[in-house]
Amino acid sequence: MLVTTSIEPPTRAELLHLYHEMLLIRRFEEQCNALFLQGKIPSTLHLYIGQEAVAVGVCSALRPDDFVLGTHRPHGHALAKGVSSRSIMAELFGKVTGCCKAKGGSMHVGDMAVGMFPAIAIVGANAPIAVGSALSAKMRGTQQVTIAFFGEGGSNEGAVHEAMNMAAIWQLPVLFICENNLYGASTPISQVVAVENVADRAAAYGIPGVIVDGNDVLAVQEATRIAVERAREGKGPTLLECKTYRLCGHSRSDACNYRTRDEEAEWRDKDPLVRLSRYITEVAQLATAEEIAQVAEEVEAIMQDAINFAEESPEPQPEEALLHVFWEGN
Amino acid sequence: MLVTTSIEPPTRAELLHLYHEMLLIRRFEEQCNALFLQGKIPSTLHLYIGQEAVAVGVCSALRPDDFVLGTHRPHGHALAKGVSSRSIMAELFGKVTGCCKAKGGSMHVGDMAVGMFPAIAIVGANAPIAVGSALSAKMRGTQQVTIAFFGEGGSNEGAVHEAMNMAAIWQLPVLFICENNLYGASTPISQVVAVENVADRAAAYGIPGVIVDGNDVLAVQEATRIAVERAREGKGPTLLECKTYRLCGHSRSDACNYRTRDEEAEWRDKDPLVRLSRYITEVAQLATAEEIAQVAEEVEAIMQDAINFAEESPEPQPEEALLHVFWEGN
Amino acid sequence: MPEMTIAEALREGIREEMRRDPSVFCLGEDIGIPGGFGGAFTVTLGLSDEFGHDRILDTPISEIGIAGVAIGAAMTGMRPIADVQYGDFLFCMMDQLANQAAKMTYMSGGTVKVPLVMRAPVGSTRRGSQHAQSLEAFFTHIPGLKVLAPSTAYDAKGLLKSAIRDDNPVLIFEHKLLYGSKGGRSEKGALTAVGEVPSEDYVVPIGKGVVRRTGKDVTIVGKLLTVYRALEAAQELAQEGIEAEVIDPRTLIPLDKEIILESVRKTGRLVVVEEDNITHGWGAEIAAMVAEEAFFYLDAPIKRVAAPDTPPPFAPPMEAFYVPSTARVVSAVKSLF
Amino acid sequence: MPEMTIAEALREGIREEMRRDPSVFCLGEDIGIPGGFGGAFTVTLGLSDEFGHDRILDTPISEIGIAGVAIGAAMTGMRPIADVQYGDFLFCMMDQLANQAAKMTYMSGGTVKVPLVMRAPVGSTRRGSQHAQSLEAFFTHIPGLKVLAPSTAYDAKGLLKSAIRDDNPVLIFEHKLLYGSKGGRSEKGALTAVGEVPSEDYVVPIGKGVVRRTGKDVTIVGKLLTVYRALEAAQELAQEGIEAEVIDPRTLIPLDKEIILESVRKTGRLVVVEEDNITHGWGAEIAAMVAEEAFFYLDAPIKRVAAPDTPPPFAPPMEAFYVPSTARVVSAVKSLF
Ligand SMILES: Cc1ncc(C[n+]2csc(CCOP(=O)(O)OP(=O)(O)O)c2C)c(N)n1
Ligand SMILES: Cc1ncc(C[n+]2csc(CCOP(=O)(O)OP(=O)(O)O)c2C)c(N)n1
Ligand SMILES: [Mg+2]
Ligand SMILES: [Mg+2]
Repeated sequence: MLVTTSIEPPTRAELLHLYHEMLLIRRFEEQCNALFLQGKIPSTLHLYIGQEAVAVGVCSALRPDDFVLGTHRPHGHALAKGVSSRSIMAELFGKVTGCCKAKGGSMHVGDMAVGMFPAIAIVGANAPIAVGSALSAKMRGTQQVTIAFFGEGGSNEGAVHEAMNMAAIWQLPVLFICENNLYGASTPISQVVAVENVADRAAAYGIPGVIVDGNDVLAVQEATRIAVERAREGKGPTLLECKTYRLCGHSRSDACNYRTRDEEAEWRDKDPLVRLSRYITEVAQLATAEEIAQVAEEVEAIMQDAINFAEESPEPQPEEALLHVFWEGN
Repeated sequence: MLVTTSIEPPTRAELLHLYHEMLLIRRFEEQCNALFLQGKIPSTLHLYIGQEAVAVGVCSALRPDDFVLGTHRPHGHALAKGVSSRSIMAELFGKVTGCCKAKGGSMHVGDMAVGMFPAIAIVGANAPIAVGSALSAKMRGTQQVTIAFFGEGGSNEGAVHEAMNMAAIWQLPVLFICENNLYGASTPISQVVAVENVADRAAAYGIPGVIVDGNDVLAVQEATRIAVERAREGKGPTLLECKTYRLCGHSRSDACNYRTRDEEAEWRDKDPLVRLSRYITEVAQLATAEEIAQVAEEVEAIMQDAINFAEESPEPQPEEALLHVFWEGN
Repeated sequence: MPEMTIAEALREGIREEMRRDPSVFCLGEDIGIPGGFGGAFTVTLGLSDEFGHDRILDTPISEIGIAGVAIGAAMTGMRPIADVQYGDFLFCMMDQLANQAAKMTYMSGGTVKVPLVMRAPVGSTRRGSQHAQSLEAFFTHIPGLKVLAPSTAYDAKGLLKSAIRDDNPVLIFEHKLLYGSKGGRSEKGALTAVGEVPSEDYVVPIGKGVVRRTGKDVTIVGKLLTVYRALEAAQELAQEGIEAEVIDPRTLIPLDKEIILESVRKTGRLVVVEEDNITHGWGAEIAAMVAEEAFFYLDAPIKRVAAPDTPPPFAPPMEAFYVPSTARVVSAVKSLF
Repeated sequence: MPEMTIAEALREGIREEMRRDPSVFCLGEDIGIPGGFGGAFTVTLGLSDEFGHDRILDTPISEIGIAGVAIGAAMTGMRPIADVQYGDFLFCMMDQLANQAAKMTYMSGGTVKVPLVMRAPVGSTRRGSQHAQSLEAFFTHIPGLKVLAPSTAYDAKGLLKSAIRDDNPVLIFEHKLLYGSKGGRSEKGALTAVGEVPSEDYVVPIGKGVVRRTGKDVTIVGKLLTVYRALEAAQELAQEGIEAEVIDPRTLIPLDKEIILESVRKTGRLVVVEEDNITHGWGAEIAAMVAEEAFFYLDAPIKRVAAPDTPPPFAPPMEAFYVPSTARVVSAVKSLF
């Protein structure tokens, strides 16, 4: 099943909002890279550049009280779900104002107050936890939907298999979003998955397996909406594969010599941000290039604020390491 | 793909051999039950009664140097692969002459000299090990095939998913034989698998998923032969689902109150031994009832010998517990 | 007060907490199927009659999934009690327990809680190496987990209730030979740890050990089955004039260090008894802690009585050699005088 | 003799053994992809050029599978060297290591062997809780495994070669801050453990510790990175007139007990230093062993310097607090005088 953009066209406000969200992620990640090189971010980093349409497409189809579980590459997931850019940036800087009080770092950003679980850096391990969250929503009767993001590489983990099976037999409100960016670190999908699409694996669980252009935010949003509706109606999980590409290294200082410059150029032409801005200005003609530039300025202001906030926030005291091993109350 | 019995009819000798093998397993398991009740077998027991056509059908299609990995219910696998009934019985009795020198017990019987790995009682854990064995055969260029048995319940383990995927991408000579006996302990398959057939899961790996009547030894043998041939030709793994039923409790003293007497009766009518003997005497008319009874006598003699051997063998010295933590040579 | 086995006491504890709090539920393999086993050792037998199959939730054979589901449910308002049929299978879900459940509160800077309970049977019972291990030491070494080891029916119910109400991941280790399960699930060599268990609501606080026998000459620390071995040894020793104090920590993490230290300060001698392999076992920490914190009170080397460094063997003579006996405790104590 | 980093020494060790024995091969995630990383810390970089992709085998992200495949191959005539990108992921394959690899020879009554090597990086390096743990203690408690922890380039190559030739499952823990990996994989805060490494064939025997510094006043036992912390501490202490003996066991299982006991019999004082969480850590066994076997030689309590009982925190100030510093070793030693 291939989903294309819905007939009902999105409004100008919606479109500009999506663009805003995606650009925020892009700029956040670009700044992270620069700040890392300046030595201000002590952490390792897995950036989300190129995949913005997935997180934003998915999260824009959710209710605020729905849940998201991210991966080792979670900044995009967290920003799209509404975690403040200040608190993420502060976390990366290792400051106490960080969303995890500087205990987590890049790979564990999250904020349960906005439905974003602390991200999980063990590939695939978030999937069964997402199923538990969905089970809980069903038991509590809240109709909340839970999202588990994972990569095509992660789809080979046993944890993901167990999770999809359990979600299927109990018809739980959970969406498995596979971000197929063609590589797991240096490893191309063709070497580690024998089927054409990760979505084909849905057949093992009797759940819908949907493929979508992961660089088309409207397509991702639409596919997610359909799956979310199913889930809220108690019809169970969906495996949604978003075909995309990481327009950056796997982690800091990866020269990407395991892939060709041609392939990268091809995908740069499909840059989800460029595509959306073209769609807005040229196809839908709902905003001008100047208005798009206006969004960029807003984003820049948010970014600068986040960086300032992070810079000015205090570092934790060393002994704070001893806190929060166990729950200490709100 | 449903496999039915091949056109080429088996010979009288072949048929009597299959019957002999199956009856040996049946009688072995019945005796185990009795000996357990008499207090002679100290171990827990998972018996193979009702599933004999699977182990015998599969193993009769193998070369002696092929490998088999069994489960927590391994007596049938071991006997069919050629582990001596003496050494298995002695193992169950906890005697030093046992195939594992009384260190393993019922759930770990095996004998690498005849290609039977020590059985593995962690559900699903044998599958990746079987893949390693197949990889090794490919590397060593031996054309040996490896068999991993597991139940429909075990198919929900992450280990099995990882194993099938790895076997598929590397096109390894391994067969995943799912013995679908409808229950995992007390749990019916309908509650834990959302697809109709476990074989449907082959679609997730791009490998053949074959379904066969697991109570028809000739059908199992034929399906195995096809898969083995593929494997030896370097065309990769097959997932073969054998539909069968356990005509006994899950483990010692299980009253099977989670299933109906009607269902049991239905399956008793499909008893693989009765079916094979009827086929031999009535359909193929290659042997008489007397000749079948003759096989039974032979089997009885083997059984008696195995029991005598086990009874008369010495128990290990307590301190032998300290041996063989590490490899001590042949 | 009614008398109960540990299996019954656990069952009643679950029942009372499930009645009290709708967010409590059980999940695991074969725990609630009608006509089934009620878990590997009958603890949940019959509970699905009262609570239905949504709250006594039978799962696929998917240990990673069971643990992960418990974590996700716990983080979003539920209080799952997960069941693993044999402790040995905890290794299959080790990542979920060690990397996820135990670290989630910490990694989030204390902003999320994971109130889950995981119950696991341990002990060697003629089933061979993969159904016999004592795994406590693996989990007492994971910061973020609480670890309980009740040896009586009273403690089993009271600690389980504390665990369910606790806002952290709690592992409860239960010994197969102490359950007192009946019928098909009764175990050869089992002790009947039947005891009085109040019908009214009570809890046993997490983190408090108990002196099972007082004595002035030597301190013996045991847990689960080895508490009973220690008590038997103490009786024998008394006949030879050695009065042993027997301590049952009940909670392994957090440990009631003071109850052990106080005893050692009095007796000057320590023997730790456990069923697990000796090297890098649970007893090592007890010994190391005392060797640091009560060193100047010690009159003799610290002895550990434990299984040798082998996997659990199957055959009864070897298994009996593997599992620490009362006689071995007695002789370890005597070697200190 | 050429000078090498530990990463280089390990690479040369693998290369020589793969040349010598066609049954040796490597498997793991991202170990051989052209243009890739050569493993998370460059150890296998370039090896696929010489040995091809069948013998430097890139796997899916499937840790259970990696371990299982290594076991199955090892049991049928091959000698796999498996790679895990971060030690923390060993928890994902714990069942295969603890229940299968470690027990297979035993459960089979000594009839099968499992000659596999598993390499795992440990240590806290600003990556947060799930990429930082020191997991040695989990594996030193599993009978049937051998466990190595080389801290120099010479030992890394020599022990790796011994491990590959050993007929048992061997885990090698490598410290991220000692690799000396260059370029994109260089680590903040790394020590450069460059050392002379013979080009000719040699092995370092499994089970033999080494005295890194002799001294008469106190014994300090460290491993991996903490060997260097201990040596730094010894230098500081020497200025105050305390001569510390520093012991690097190199092999954790089987342990060279005698080298430790001999030292303690001489010095009468013991401090154990490790990067892992203190409670039920590796150091507990060293302390317990000495408290039993050299009790009457001890003049002071046994001290352990280790991480506190928390998951590894991310932010540098907290991480620096977590990882034992030289200063903490110095003050632990001084507290014994
Ligand atoms: C269990 C586990 N194994 C390995 C890793 C190391 N690792 C981190 S990211 C990564 C690649 C993940 O690939 P994919 O799932 O496709 O996600 P992507 O990085 O492409 O977003 C690997 C191997 C890990 N974090 N966890
Ligand atoms: C990892 C693991 N989980 C649970 C068990 C307990 N157990 C033993 S057999 C069994 C049922 C297995 O069902 P299935 O795979 O269908 O095989 P069958 O028993 O029907 O032959 C269970 C749950 C186990 N041995 N290992
Ligand atoms: Mg990817
Ligand atoms: Mg079954």
